[in-house]
Amino acid sequence: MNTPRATRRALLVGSLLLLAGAAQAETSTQDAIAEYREMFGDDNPAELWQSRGEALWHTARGPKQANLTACDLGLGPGVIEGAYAQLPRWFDDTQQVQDLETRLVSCVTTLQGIPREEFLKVKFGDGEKKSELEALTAYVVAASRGKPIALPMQHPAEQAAYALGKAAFSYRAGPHDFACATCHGDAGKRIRLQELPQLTTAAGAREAYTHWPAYRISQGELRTMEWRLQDCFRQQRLPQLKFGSEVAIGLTMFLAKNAEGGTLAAPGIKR
Amino acid sequence: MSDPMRIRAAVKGEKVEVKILMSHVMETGQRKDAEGAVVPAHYITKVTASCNGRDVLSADWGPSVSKNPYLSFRFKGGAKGDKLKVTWTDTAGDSRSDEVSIG
Amino acid sequence: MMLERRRFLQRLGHTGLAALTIASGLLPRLVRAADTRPAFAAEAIADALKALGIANPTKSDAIHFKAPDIAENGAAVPVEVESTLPGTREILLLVEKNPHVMSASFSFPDGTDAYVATRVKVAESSLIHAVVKTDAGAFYTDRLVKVTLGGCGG
Amino acid sequence: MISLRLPGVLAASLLAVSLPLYAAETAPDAAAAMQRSFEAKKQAGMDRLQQDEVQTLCTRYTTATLPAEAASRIQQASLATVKPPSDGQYLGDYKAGEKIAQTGTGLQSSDDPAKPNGGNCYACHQLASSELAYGTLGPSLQHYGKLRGQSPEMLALAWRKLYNAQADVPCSNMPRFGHQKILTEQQLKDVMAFLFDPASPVNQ
Repeated sequence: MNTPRATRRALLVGSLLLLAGAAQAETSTQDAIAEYREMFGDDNPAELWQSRGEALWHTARGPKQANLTACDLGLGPGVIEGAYAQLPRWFDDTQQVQDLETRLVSCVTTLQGIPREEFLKVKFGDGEKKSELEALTAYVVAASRGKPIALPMQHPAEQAAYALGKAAFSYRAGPHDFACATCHGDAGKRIRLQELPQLTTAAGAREAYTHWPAYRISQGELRTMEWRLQDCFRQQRLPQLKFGSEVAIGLTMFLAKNAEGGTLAAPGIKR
Repeated sequence: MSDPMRIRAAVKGEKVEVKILMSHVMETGQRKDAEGAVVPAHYITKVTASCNGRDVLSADWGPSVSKNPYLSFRFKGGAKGDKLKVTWTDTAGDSRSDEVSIG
Repeated sequence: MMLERRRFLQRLGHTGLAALTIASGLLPRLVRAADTRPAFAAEAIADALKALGIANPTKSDAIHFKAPDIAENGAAVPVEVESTLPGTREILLLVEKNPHVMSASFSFPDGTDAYVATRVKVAESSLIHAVVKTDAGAFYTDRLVKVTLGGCGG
Repeated sequence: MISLRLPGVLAASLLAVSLPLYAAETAPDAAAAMQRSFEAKKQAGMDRLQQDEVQTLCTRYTTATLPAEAASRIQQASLATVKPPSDGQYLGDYKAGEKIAQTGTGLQSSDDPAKPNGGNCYACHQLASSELAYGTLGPSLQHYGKLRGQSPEMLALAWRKLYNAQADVPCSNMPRFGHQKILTEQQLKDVMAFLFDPASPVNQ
């Protein structure tokens, strides 16, 4: 009866021979997918969300009949250029660390008087049911295109959010024992043909984070970071991540900090 | 009220190059929404384009043109400042026209 | 490399990829969209062409047809067609494996190039046909596009 | 179960990280923050956030950094959970096994609890050569049966890997398909057949 160690060594040799053949087929698949992505050029339907967001930003609405040009995203009232590159951050008026989406909700509720539930009734769009949050996010994010990510990270609450994000990133739970790290913890991995950026390194985090929010071809919708995290936890078989919760903002802080220095290129276009 | 199209039309050599993005759900009638209800068919069936009133393209579409459709074509005889008008009509009888001046 | 690529392409055409994208329910054949235009109601290429008064088009390589070998998602497959055949009036796009094969037809008045680029839905790995109507009859070419089930399969 | 007395802080403490540490960084009570940040949705209840010992330890450590003493404890405890097939038959129907490997749904809040769970094997592994859309998180299992044959040791090893991979590799990323009741015994047998049956596409 050969020892398990010997059997394993035999298997290793066997599978290595096969890997050579598989590797060659693999690169032709990845090249073909790169070719497919290339064919979209810069005609990204996300622009339709950007123009809808721009109209919303400048339109007086709500009980207070105000537009959003006084909304302070961290760089002063109405300043959107480069604002996304410095989020999430601490805000004195709300006494919270906020990401872009929760900050937009604060502006809509305080400046326009629109109740939070009403504004978030359609958080994530689905065909005819359009999301104002997604449109406003697309508009603001596009104004940081080409800007380097640079988080203030001065306030203790910002650092605590980073720490929570880092801890949540490797929190294994649920029937499959999944954590974010299970799929995003190593380099060069993929699920099916879907390449997985290693989000714990600067290179991996930059590659991913700088292209979100993004137009998702598979759904024909522009999706934000809050949607991205919520949908990832759904696939991890966990309960639903609450919009604007500590873990949502903490994870976004963790990813943004890891991606620091990367140049924003959002809204991107993704599968 | 539907969202405006994004139309880029620019003179390239002696032709005008047009690139259009339209905001439309292009529902096939075979998809189910998040709650599991079948979403009825609703898609663009006709697209026309004219330059200063002269027809330059017409198209008939089915439900398998992708959501938020993209369309690009080229024509001769257009000049900077001419008006390019694009119109779509869909199965719900909605219609939309947008016009840009050629760059 | 060519032999490997051809075998790779053949094997893909009708095996794992086809079956799994139907399973994903991208375009189930259950519900029929009631399009009254005969060509758009057709479920086979021959019927669609007959409805348009086109009898068996001749294959031609004077039609440049750019389409991806593999589409990461069948919801949007970029396609670009240019006909160098003289007197081209129309270009038609048909996707063989879609529940309704006819995707779109484009007609070009004098002065407009016989060129079009758009994006079409491809339900499962399928041949896409580009048919060209000219004053001297109908011609066509086709491309095989593999649709993969992207994402985490969930 | 593992009789592990964990130090007071249930949450993950911070490991030595390649990224600069921040002075004010404190070890957050991640489990409490997780509770506050999620809400039940359909079949995905809040109970799913409760960590067992394996999840708690494997949140704090990886296979590589897990202290040897904790590793052997996880291994023994996990080995004890492995139930061999009740009728002694390891191999089921490879065609059903292939469907399980191809199906990525099951146990998500968006899934119908009445439908059988998928195994989503292709998400992480290469299996049949004819399937190009395979993942690389796990090792390639191409020609799995052809290479290994069907000795009792081989069948037991593969069954253990499927039932509770922690019995072989503590803090493995492989889900515990049997122990966590993701797949039924019959489904496990069908996946085993997909791996071992000479007629299975995996072995072509």
